[in-house]
Amino acid sequence: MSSDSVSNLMKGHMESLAAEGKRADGRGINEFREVKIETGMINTAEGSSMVHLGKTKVLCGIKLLIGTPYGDSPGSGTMTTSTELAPLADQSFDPGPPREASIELARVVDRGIRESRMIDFDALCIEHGERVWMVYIDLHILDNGGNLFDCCTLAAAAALSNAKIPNVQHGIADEDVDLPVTCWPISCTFGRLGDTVILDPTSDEESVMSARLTVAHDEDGNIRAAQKGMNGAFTDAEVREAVKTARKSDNVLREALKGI
Amino acid sequence: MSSDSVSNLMKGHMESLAAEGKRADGRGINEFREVKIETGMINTAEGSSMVHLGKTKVLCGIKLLIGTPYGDSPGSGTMTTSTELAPLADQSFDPGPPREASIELARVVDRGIRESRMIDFDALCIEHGERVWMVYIDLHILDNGGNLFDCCTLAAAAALSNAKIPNVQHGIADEDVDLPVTCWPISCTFGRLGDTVILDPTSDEESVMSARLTVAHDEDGNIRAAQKGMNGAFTDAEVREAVKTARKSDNVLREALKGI
Amino acid sequence: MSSDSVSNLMKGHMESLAAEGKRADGRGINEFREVKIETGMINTAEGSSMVHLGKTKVLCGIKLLIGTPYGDSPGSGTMTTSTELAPLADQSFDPGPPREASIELARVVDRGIRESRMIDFDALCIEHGERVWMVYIDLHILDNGGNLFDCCTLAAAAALSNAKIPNVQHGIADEDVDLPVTCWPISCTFGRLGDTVILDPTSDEESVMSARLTVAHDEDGNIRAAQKGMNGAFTDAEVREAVKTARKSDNVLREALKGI
Amino acid sequence: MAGQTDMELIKDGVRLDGRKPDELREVKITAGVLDNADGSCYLEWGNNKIYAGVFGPMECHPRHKQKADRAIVQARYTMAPFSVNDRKRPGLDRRSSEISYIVSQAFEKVVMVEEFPKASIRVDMQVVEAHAGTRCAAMTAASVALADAGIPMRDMIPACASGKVNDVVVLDLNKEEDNYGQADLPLAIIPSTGEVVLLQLDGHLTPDQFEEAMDLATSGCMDLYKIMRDALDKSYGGKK
Amino acid sequence: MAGQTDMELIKDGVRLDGRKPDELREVKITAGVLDNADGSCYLEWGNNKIYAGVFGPMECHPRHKQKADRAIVQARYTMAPFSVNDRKRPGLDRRSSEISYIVSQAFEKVVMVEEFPKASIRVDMQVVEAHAGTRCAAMTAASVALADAGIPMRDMIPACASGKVNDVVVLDLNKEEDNYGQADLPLAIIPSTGEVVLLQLDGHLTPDQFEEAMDLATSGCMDLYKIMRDALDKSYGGKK
Amino acid sequence: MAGQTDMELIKDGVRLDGRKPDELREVKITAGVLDNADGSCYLEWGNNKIYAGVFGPMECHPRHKQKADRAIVQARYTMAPFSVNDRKRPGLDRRSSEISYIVSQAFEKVVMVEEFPKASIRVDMQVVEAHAGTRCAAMTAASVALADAGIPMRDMIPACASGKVNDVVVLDLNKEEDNYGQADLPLAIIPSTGEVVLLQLDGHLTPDQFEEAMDLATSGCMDLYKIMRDALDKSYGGKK
Repeated sequence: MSSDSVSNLMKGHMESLAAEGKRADGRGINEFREVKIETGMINTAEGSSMVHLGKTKVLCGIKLLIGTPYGDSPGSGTMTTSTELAPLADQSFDPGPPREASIELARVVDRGIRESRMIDFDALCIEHGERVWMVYIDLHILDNGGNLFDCCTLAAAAALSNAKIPNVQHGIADEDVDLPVTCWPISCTFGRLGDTVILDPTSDEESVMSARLTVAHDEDGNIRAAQKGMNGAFTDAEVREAVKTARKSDNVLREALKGI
Repeated sequence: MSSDSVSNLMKGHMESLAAEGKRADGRGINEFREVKIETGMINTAEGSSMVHLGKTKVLCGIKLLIGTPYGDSPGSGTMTTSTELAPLADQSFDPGPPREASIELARVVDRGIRESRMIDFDALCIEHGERVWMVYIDLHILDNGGNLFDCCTLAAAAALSNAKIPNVQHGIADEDVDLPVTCWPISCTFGRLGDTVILDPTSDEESVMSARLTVAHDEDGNIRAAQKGMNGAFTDAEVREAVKTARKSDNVLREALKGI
Repeated sequence: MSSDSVSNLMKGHMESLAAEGKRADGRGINEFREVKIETGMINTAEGSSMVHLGKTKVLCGIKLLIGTPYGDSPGSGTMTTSTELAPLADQSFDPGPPREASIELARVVDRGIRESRMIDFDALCIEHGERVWMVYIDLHILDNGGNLFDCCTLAAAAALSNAKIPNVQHGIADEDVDLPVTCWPISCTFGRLGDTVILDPTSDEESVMSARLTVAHDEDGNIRAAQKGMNGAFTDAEVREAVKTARKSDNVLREALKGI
Repeated sequence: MAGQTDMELIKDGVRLDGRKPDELREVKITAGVLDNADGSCYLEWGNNKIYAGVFGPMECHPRHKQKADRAIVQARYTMAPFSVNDRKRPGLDRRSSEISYIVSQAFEKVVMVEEFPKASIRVDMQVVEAHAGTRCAAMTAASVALADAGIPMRDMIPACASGKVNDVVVLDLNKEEDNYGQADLPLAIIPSTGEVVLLQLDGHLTPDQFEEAMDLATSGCMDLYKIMRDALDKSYGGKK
Repeated sequence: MAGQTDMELIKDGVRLDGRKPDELREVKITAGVLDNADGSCYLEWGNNKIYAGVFGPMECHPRHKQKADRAIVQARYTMAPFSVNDRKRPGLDRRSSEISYIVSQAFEKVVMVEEFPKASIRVDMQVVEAHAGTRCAAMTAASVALADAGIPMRDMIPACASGKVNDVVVLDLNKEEDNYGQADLPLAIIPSTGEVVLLQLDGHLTPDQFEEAMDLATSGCMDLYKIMRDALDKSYGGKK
Repeated sequence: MAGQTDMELIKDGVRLDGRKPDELREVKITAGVLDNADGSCYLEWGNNKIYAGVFGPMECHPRHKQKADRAIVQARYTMAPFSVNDRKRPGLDRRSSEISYIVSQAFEKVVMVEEFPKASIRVDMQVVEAHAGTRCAAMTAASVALADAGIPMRDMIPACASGKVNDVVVLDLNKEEDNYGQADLPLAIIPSTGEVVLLQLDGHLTPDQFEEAMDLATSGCMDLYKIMRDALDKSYGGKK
């Protein structure tokens, strides 16, 4: 039987399950997999975290370097996000230049942090127009079990919450202080399986779903970011419903983040 | 019938026509297609032009930025020319890194402007050794109907003639002034069809011609640049004759340029 | 007969010869090919050499430029080594980005010079933290007859010994002086042909040998660098024996270097 | 999306450029402006200026991207170096790559890709002047170019953003609103079914504001859809 | 390998980190830590932290690298940007390329490549925290991951460096010793035959010191080999 | 081509390096200097120093460049980093790419490409010391290397520039003349037919000066042609 036929069989099976509100791993359609967050394991990083979301594992390291600000924002620090889809994480990952899917992932995670103004960039100014802290968020995906969007966003939040500004090492101040964080955007990603919308898809579910919707809220229930992906569609009603579901469902991730 | 055979038939037909002094579009062998020049359509550019040469359409934008001069010419502005063969301009254009033909085009247009000293680079110095104007000439090819060399050179000349130095915006002086232009090099490109040399080849003619010769003169009839291309040859007499023809034939382009 | 079979025949023949202590070109197993060193042929370089090792020919040029030191060594000059496997040197050399084998070659030559501290980098400081001499060692391989490692190392040593610091041209001092060299590391490369270890393999021998070992000593008989390559192995005893052999065999190269 | 500005972007229900909150900038669309492309479009949307061109269905390169049972859409969004105040370096940056990718996927939903196995449909969008909202403008131009090329489609895709400035939900952000506003929500829909094929959001919206922004962007898409059809009618009329 | 330092790196036979000259840093190895990889390993060696993952045997890409009569090993060594004090730019630099290349070749000696014509065995080594000796640590982790993946091998390859500090030959340089020491000699051997599959050397060693350094590195490899086998036993035990 | 200099480059009909206006710099050509290449040449032209090597006809890579009915010529012109006073970055820059491209095309006119369908003839030109006029010198060296390789050709292609300094038309510009002169016209011809296969021009020439420059460059090419044939005769002689 060709791999296409296998894939079609799996697709049919998963869609039927979803239509009955069930999933292959026993979860409900709006339920997250088990989440586990550890922090501070990388001594060479200013902040670090390892997040397990089901079988997905992402290691995040934060580096804080001193640099010059951009000309159009002389009083603000800068931020760079990159995602490394390590070849050991997935058989299909090619080593080499980032592909479009990887660029989309990095940009969605980056925007979720940047545009929500999670980091107080103005507090990262050392000397106006001259020296600012540059925040590098490097996401190292070690095991791709699906839903990299939410796992990466969570890992970045956890590592940022763990990060210290290395004032002492650079002779800026007498003590290292926490990186200034203003809000906690948490993303929830949905997939469309047939006519059902499910939360937190596994990699098996991702391989047969037709559309993806990622929605991030802050701790006050305001929406901070969204991204629809893949070549299927959602109805207007599905989009609005997913946003409401996200507002309720992100609690489990939010609690895990508070627990660290 | 294979596309090679079609191409051979077309080649034979066009060569026969040319031998009789005729062309597929009814022009004489030393006649330019209709030329149309518009300027100033791009508000984000310091200068801009759109040139139609038959079906060929090229949009040129000039940007003027402040930078540091090269060490070996501390009192001169700089210039960079790039050509973008937009994928929408030609089915055969691959998106991706510039190919050799595109590099040749950009370099011939660049040299035609640079080596003729069309722009008075010394007048682009703001502060000796410290700050100069950097001129960026970006040629956007929107429709490739043949003879990109002449259309691009003309578009660059038109956009340069339309460009203003943005003194006010950068606090350099109280008013914006015209970019200083010293001469008007205009190029004429010839193709060899069988044993006949024709002016301003269309893309159909380019696909069957064996050699290309581009010659640029200034308004005083002095030759400023030349480039022979493709894997055919010209006789010595053909080269000298083409240069003379160019001197006469560039008037139609020169008039169009003056008319803007 | 397939090229694999030819190659297998050649392999068998060469291994049998080697087992008897003989080689296709009549040399003994621990004998270098004829070496010839010329220097100073490139006037645009601060130092230059051409080394012939059998049929292998390498041209090396040294450029000395003024630049800023690295932040972690403000009082030291810098060094960059690059190898160019010119397409004319070998039918199998692809033009294009450096392949892994070429990177290994450049890095082994570079380390042999850098880590042995052959060049006195501290003497290349012009102004502490501000200006230092940057040494560029460019190795141009013109003919690949095998054993590029030793030929490149020797060419670099010869060109460095020939190099003058261009003080006068840059207004640093009243006269140009020799580049300060502290020791003379010379490398000897061995190949494993069947169960025999041979010195200075030709390109034919390289194509059938299973492992490579490069060992560099200084003039006092101290080992300065080593690199094992290829997907075969050496016994511990072979490694130790090769190191001893290298110490004796590098004399012929050392004499050639002194003779320039 | 600075989100924290004192700048007054809307006053007494009137925006800096004179528009009401639910008003689009002026949109002018001309189909069939290029000779070589199988279909093309020139679009002005406020001061945005965009060319779109379509080739195909044609053989898909590189081969390993071919799909055995359908065509793929290879959309490419680029900005000319002179399209912004600071010169943009030529070539595909990460932002352009992401837009190209999500636009390609949105079009695969409406183009009848199953009719052309192994083929590619190439859609090129060239932004030659940019003043906020170029991804929506480029998608809109691309839809018209696809229709002009006669590529079989279920529908065209109008694309339009809503957003928030000074706590007011507004349609179609201009450049100042994009720079100093509080949220931006680009949306592309299939008018005949109401399905959402592209949705992005940055900034800050309360639950109610999100509902309002969705309503507004959807209604903007429907207005735009009429302008797109008029442009095609005019083009077909002109060709007769 | 500054080679000319006044820094006292060893005093009365005790090194800065309290080790004796012939002592390894602590090595902790866990096999089977990743789900997707066919085999995997997490290794801590002093403060070095490394993940290794193996896929294969699988079809070899790109095709022109295929060998008609055997598999190839495609090893890839990379350092995470946050693995060092100054942030490292992501991607394969020249140092990583060289290490990847020589490690690939070393494994082709022990993996039964002749059993899998045209195939590729992919070995990925991710250094997530680096404190000297990462190439040996990465190779060691890769051996365990290959065994965990059930790839047929003649043997595993322990890899360990010896070196010289303050004129004393020592085993397994730490970061200070690597920065200010006089020589570094990474070695990888096949324990069952004693064959050398990887050997590099930078610095300055007298003939006698070279012999001593070879002895020390070899003995370090044998100590390491035991830790590797214990980790695999524990992993197999755990799986039962 | 500064074109506006007060520098006296020619005085009483004598140039800075002592040459008359119509005089070539000294040219020394040696064929067959490399072992691996099928044909090779070392050329000194004034202080210019160039190696050329030829391989082929051989299978054409990459495949999509193959021509069904003829061979292609893949010429590659590069300058060594140490060939100029300021170090040149290694690799193909835009200038080298253009020269490689037009030189490839020029040789396709004279090599009997129709005899070798689908094949490639690789021509590599390495400039190891540069003092103006290197593209002509490299082409000349390549012609000799092609002949040395026994590649069937209609003729060799001598290449030589004329130019203008202090309003005087001169042959074969040296470095100062190239930097401070008024025009440069590199020309390559087929001696047996007089056809022009390469022509470039930068600078400023009146109509009469252009005619004179063409005459002078052509005559320079013919002088050079004799030197090329002598070098080959000597090489064949030496091989006997």
